Amino acid sequence: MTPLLWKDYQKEVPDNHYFFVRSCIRQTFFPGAEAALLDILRNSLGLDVFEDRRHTTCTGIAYHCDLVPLETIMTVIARQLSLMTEAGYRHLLVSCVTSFGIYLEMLDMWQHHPEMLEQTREALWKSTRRSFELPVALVHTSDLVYHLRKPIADRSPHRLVDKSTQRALRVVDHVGCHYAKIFPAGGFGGAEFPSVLSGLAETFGGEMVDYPERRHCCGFGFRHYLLQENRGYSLSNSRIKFESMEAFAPDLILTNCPGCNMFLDRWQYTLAEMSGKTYDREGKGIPVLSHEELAALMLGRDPWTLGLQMHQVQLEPLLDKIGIAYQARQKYSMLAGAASLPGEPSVLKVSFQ
Amino acid sequence: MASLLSQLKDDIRFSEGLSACMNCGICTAVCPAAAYFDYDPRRICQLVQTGDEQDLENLLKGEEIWMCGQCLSCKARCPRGNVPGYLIQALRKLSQQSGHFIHSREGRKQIRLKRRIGHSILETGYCVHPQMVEPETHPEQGPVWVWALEQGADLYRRCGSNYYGEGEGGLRKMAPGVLDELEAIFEETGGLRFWEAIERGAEELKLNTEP
Amino acid sequence: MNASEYLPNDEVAIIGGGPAGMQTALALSERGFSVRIYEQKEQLGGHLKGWHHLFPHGVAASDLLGQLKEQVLARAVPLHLGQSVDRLQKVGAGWALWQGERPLGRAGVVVLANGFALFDARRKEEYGYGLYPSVLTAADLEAVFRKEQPWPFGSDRMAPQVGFVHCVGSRDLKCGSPHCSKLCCVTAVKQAMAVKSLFPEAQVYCFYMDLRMHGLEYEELYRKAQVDYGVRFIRGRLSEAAPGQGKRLHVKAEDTLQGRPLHLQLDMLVLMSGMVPAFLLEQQERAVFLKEPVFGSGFVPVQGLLAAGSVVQQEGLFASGACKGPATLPEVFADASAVAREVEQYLKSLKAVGHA
Amino acid sequence: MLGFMFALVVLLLRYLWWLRSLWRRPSSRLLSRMFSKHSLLAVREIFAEGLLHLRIYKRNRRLGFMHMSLALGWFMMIVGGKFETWFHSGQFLHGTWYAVFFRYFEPQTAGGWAGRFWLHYMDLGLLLVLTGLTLAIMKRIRKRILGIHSSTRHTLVNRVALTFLWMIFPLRLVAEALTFGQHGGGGFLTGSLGRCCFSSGMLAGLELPLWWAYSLSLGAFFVVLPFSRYLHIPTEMALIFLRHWGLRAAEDLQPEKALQAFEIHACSACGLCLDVCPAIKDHPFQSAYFLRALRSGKGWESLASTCLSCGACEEACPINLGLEKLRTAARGKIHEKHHAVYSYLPTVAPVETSRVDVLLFTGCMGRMKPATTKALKDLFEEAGLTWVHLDEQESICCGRPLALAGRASEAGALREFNRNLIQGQQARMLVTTCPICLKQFRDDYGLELPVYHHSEMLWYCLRAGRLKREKGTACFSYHDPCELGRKSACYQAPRELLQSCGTLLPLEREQADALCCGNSLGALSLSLSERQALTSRTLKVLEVPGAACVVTACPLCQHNLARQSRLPVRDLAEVLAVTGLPEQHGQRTAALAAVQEL
Amino acid sequence: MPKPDFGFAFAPNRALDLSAPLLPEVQVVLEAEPSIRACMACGQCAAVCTAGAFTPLAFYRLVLELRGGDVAAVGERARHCMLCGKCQMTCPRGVNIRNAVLLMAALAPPKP
Repeated sequence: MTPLLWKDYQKEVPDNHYFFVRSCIRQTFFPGAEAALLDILRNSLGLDVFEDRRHTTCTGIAYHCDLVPLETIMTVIARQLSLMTEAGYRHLLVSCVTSFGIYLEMLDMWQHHPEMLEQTREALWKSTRRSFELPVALVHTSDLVYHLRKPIADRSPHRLVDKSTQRALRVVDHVGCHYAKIFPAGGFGGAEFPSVLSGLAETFGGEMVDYPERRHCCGFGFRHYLLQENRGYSLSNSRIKFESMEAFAPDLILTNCPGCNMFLDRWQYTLAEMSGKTYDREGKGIPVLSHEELAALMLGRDPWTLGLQMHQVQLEPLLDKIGIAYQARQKYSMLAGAASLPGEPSVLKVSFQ
Repeated sequence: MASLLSQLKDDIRFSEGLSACMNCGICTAVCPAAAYFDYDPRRICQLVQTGDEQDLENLLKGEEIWMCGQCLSCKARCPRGNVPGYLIQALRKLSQQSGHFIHSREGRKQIRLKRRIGHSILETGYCVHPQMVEPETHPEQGPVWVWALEQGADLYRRCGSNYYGEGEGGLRKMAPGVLDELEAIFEETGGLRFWEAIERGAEELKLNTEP
Repeated sequence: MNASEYLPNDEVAIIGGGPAGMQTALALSERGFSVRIYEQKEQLGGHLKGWHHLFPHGVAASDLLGQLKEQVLARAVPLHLGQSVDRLQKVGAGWALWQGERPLGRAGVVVLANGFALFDARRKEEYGYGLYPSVLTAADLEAVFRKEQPWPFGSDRMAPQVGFVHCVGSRDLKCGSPHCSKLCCVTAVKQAMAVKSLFPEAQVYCFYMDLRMHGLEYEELYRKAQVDYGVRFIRGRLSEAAPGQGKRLHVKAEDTLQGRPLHLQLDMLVLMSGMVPAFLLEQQERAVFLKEPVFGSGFVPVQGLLAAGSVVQQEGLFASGACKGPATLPEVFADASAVAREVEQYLKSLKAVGHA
Repeated sequence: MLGFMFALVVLLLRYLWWLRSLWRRPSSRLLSRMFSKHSLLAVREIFAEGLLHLRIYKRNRRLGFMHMSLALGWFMMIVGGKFETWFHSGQFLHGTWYAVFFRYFEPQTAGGWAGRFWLHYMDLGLLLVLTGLTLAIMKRIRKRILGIHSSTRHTLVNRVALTFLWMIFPLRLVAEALTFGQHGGGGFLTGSLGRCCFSSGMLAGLELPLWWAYSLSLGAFFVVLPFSRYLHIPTEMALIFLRHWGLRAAEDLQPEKALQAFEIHACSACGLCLDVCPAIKDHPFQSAYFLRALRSGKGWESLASTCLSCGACEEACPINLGLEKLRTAARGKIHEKHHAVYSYLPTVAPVETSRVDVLLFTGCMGRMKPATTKALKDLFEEAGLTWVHLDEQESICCGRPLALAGRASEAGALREFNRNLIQGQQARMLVTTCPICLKQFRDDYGLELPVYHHSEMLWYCLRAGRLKREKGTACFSYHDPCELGRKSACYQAPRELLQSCGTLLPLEREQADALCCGNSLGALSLSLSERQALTSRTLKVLEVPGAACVVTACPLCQHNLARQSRLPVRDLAEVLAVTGLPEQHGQRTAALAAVQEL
Repeated sequence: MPKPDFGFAFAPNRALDLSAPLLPEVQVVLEAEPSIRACMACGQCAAVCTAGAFTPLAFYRLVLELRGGDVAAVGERARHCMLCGKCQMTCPRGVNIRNAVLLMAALAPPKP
């Protein structure tokens, strides 16, 4: 056996039959992303992805705020698994990176401390009369999208290339800390050079740019973001990343974690307002996309159904580069008809007419 | 009353988090909290490693343990397989259980967090949901968020979300019985008892602040 | 004494033509035994071939190697170059040597002297060895000193920033090498000084956890590096290297003595790759396999404290030098003669049995 | 002639410049002393030192004689010349040239026996100078002849001055001899020389040029004098006066002002400070060079901060220059930007205690020598003394180290702290085991109770019979700590103590001549290796045959010597606590008796 | 839209930047007392420090901070030294600590 090199580590990902669990943050800030993912998996690729309406939060955010004891979160996780078992699935598909980390951690603890698994089974039974099997595969949605990148790319009319100049778009990735830093074997490429996003971007013809603070945390910090007066922590750490990537003039920031996706978008606005600085050349900010959003765009889904208008850093410049057609009027119009327009930040440019 | 150290040792995250630290500082080097606060995870490992009760108590009463942002970058790098991030979890739990948390500014904030995030779990089944993110307290969410909340269901439904509605999908209203199950789990596994400990701390604070 | 006293199959096969192998061969042939050396490479020398100069006195490695070779040639020790033994078969009291299915020869005694391997620095991914051209290993740097490799930074850089990382693949459970390689500290200091004297304007940093200057004059070398060469020693393990501006690297560590994180732009990062086992010794009833080492596999085990080189469980199998664990050249040479003495004892005892 | 005038003017100007401050506010004390016996005392000192150079003579006969013969001889000639011209011409006032050229103008001077007396007197003077000169030249060629190991190396201007000075007198000799050779007459030296060598007429033409050469070199010498070390000749005299008039050197460095200026320029670079300096072989920071650097204003910094401040040069200086003070002043100047802050010190209120005999203060260094402290306490017990150990818990520095670094002004808070420790304590005396503290307590604390070094105090106990010791077989060599010996003039007490219980071996250099241990707090930038070199040199002196152990009385010296010494190095107290105890002796005799019986 | 009051602010990275060249005044100190380079931060100086019993003064830390360029802080702290010289007596590397401290103290802003 040759010593393990994470760099070329490939994760086993089943091709079909998934039990899907949602992400609090993703569905709050990017509702279109999860919807688009399911649509792609089910309708474009014809996969069987099941969702049980009774599944809840994994309580991971509260757990990392140290508001939920280990035993409690373990049992909540167990409950989710019992729903999976009940529905007859053994492949768990997780939308949230924090949840993904939590699931990995619980499975790992149960593996190393079987007595805890027993306690959990018991606790779950006592409290809900439920029982559960362990999943055979634990897959993050970005894993699946990466795994299916070829079929997706084959179906995609678009590529990550500047349509006018044929220049490959420069992509920087930010992989959520809990995706592979906790359990390198849980993600593609391990902790140091996870390939889950870079591989995706390259498949779509983008050029990956390595930047000094690539592995630095976006700065969520759980309690620190959730407490307004502590948000400086979150902001400052994202700032470290922006300053580090600025020199490489990226066209796009690609993420797989809902939290990171939101922060890297919103903090650009906040920093612009606070310091008057943006990290692109035109003062429009660097567009941020998650893996589902990217896949959906490449497949030609409508940006506004995808909910890209809910980003604070506007996507039009990127869409124009790629050459994705969109109807500006549709952007802010609702099912009910035309709606009011969002306010304009004082620094960050958001309207380009 | 068992010693703080022995209580720590009861927490599996302690034994998982700290076997023997060789003080190499790799954790601090990557730590985003160390980049922002005057904070040094290595130092905390050292302190706990010495196992001095007084030091431990000061630690539990102090601000330091609340600086960690739980990104767990430290886990990936430690050459000894330690996880300062886990150690912090164990310390924070003990600090809240033992009531020491009310002695630190950061510690006291746990009360606010518990009432906000904690309660949201049992009331909605979500840690966070759109209506929790009020623009007043979240100016960083920007004008787009104000707009999104104004649109509410219209916008979310357009993006395929079930915005607080019955049935399937994102942000759906939890099915009947689900929240009871969650509560039962919290009851059974000590989640609620833990919250009571936090509230006891809040009580104590009130007493202390009364003239 | 002369060899004729001994059994006919008393020839000693030495596996490995590095310093340990050569010195053991010399010690034995001086004692009148017929020895032969099996070396997998095409020339003798082992790792010493690649070295430029040696601590603590800066002796040219080539000189030392030259002397060793001369003596080996002078004693006309038969050399089997380009032959790597991967299996030893017990035949009577002696051994048959195999490379795959090809028999290489027989011997009464086999001495393993096939040394150590340098830790594969790519496994410390966060340092980006093999990914960023300006990340070198200590061995690479020696090659640069020997002008077999160019400097990783442009000739326009008169004042390069250079970092040395100690304990790469040593004292690292995650890499399956919990041991201290004990040479890296002084090697780093030696190389730091060499870089400084080639580029007096350079800024040179050593990132260490403990400086284990165990040998005579090593500590003095450390002091010289600080005072006379202005090398800066920072107590803290490097956490990661990432591409910085231009060809430079961006590295992070903590100055643990100040309790503050720090970062730094470097033109060259040198990883002090530790010494790890070169092979895994798999022992069976009447056979021994020399296999590729696996994650966490150890060095060759010897019997107790009194034995210098008798391999556990194996009659007539000895180990000499760094295949038993990290060792400096002087230690290897001393060990060689100790092992030679033990081999002699063993062969005497065989003879005694034979006569009875 | 011109040269002389020039020199006079320059001198006046320089002196006035140095004394400028005094004109602004002339202290009444100065004036009152000016017209009193002090001036006479000054004159006497000038005679003793300026002419006869008695102090040098005491230290080194040959060197003393050299200086004396030069100075005295020349003085004789100047005075004599004056009187001679007066005697012959009948009038007192002449141009200075007249006295100088007198012989040339009036070769034949009658005047009977008196005339001849002057002739011979002048020759005697000349002879004296010439012998001195010969010695001086020999000194330049072979120092040893004058019993010294090192002589000062001179700068260019000084060499020039030297050459002129050396030329003056031989020229005069030859010139005079020639004159007498031509015209007859002359004294025992010049006359006879003239008759035997220079009588031939051919040489007549040389007469005038020689006289000119003589006068020119004389003039030239005077011209360079104010810029050469020979400035010391007049300056020394001025200095002596000023000192006697009660002028004191300033605390801070001002090399062009008041007494400091005179001190700096009064150094004749006689070189006595060189031989006594423990570092002479490695460092040029001896006072002669230090002062020269101050005069030139270049390079004095390093000399000041490498010097050990062992005080040997000050001890040896024939004109008692305040060298230590100058050095600390110089260090203070280097580090004038350094300001200490001790606001963090806890404020200790004076504590009233029951009356004790001794307040013991062991100081910072004392903390590192617990054995000394313990031994001393045992001795207190033995002597039946009660004591309080002031700094048993935490000790605060006495302030002397700051003073040695020239920052005495910064030590106020430290002194205050220690004063509070001491005040209110009812005790008969303050005893310290550290000579550094001793000096500070004595000089700068103004305590109402007496301060002793433990050696002094133990000696009193011995004399008072409170400690009894019997001479044993132990042999010691004793190292005089600079701060205790030269700085506090305490040589006898330790010796008496050691003699009382054993034998004290004589050393090549001890007491005032003792070498520094090399660890002095005075030196700021002396490197470890240089210190160690000094230490081993000191140990060479101390490790005499027969010595069982090296004894000293300073924790700093002990610490430093012990690290390098072959022999054990102990503090006095340690030795005394275990050596020569009467009962030991009793046991010994008993044992001997027992042996006899068998 | 007007800039909102966010109720928090960003801070620069606390990490030391070793790439920054040594400050001239730091270089002056290092050249005036070269033995400072020999410090190996063993802590002996702090262990014996007289002032250390009352205030967090540790010479080896001063050296580290000096290199870090935190001159004002170094100067302020150096002023707490009593110059007693115990550290210098015990320093295994023979650093001229007293001289170094005098030089460091001079880095502090002049006292009003």
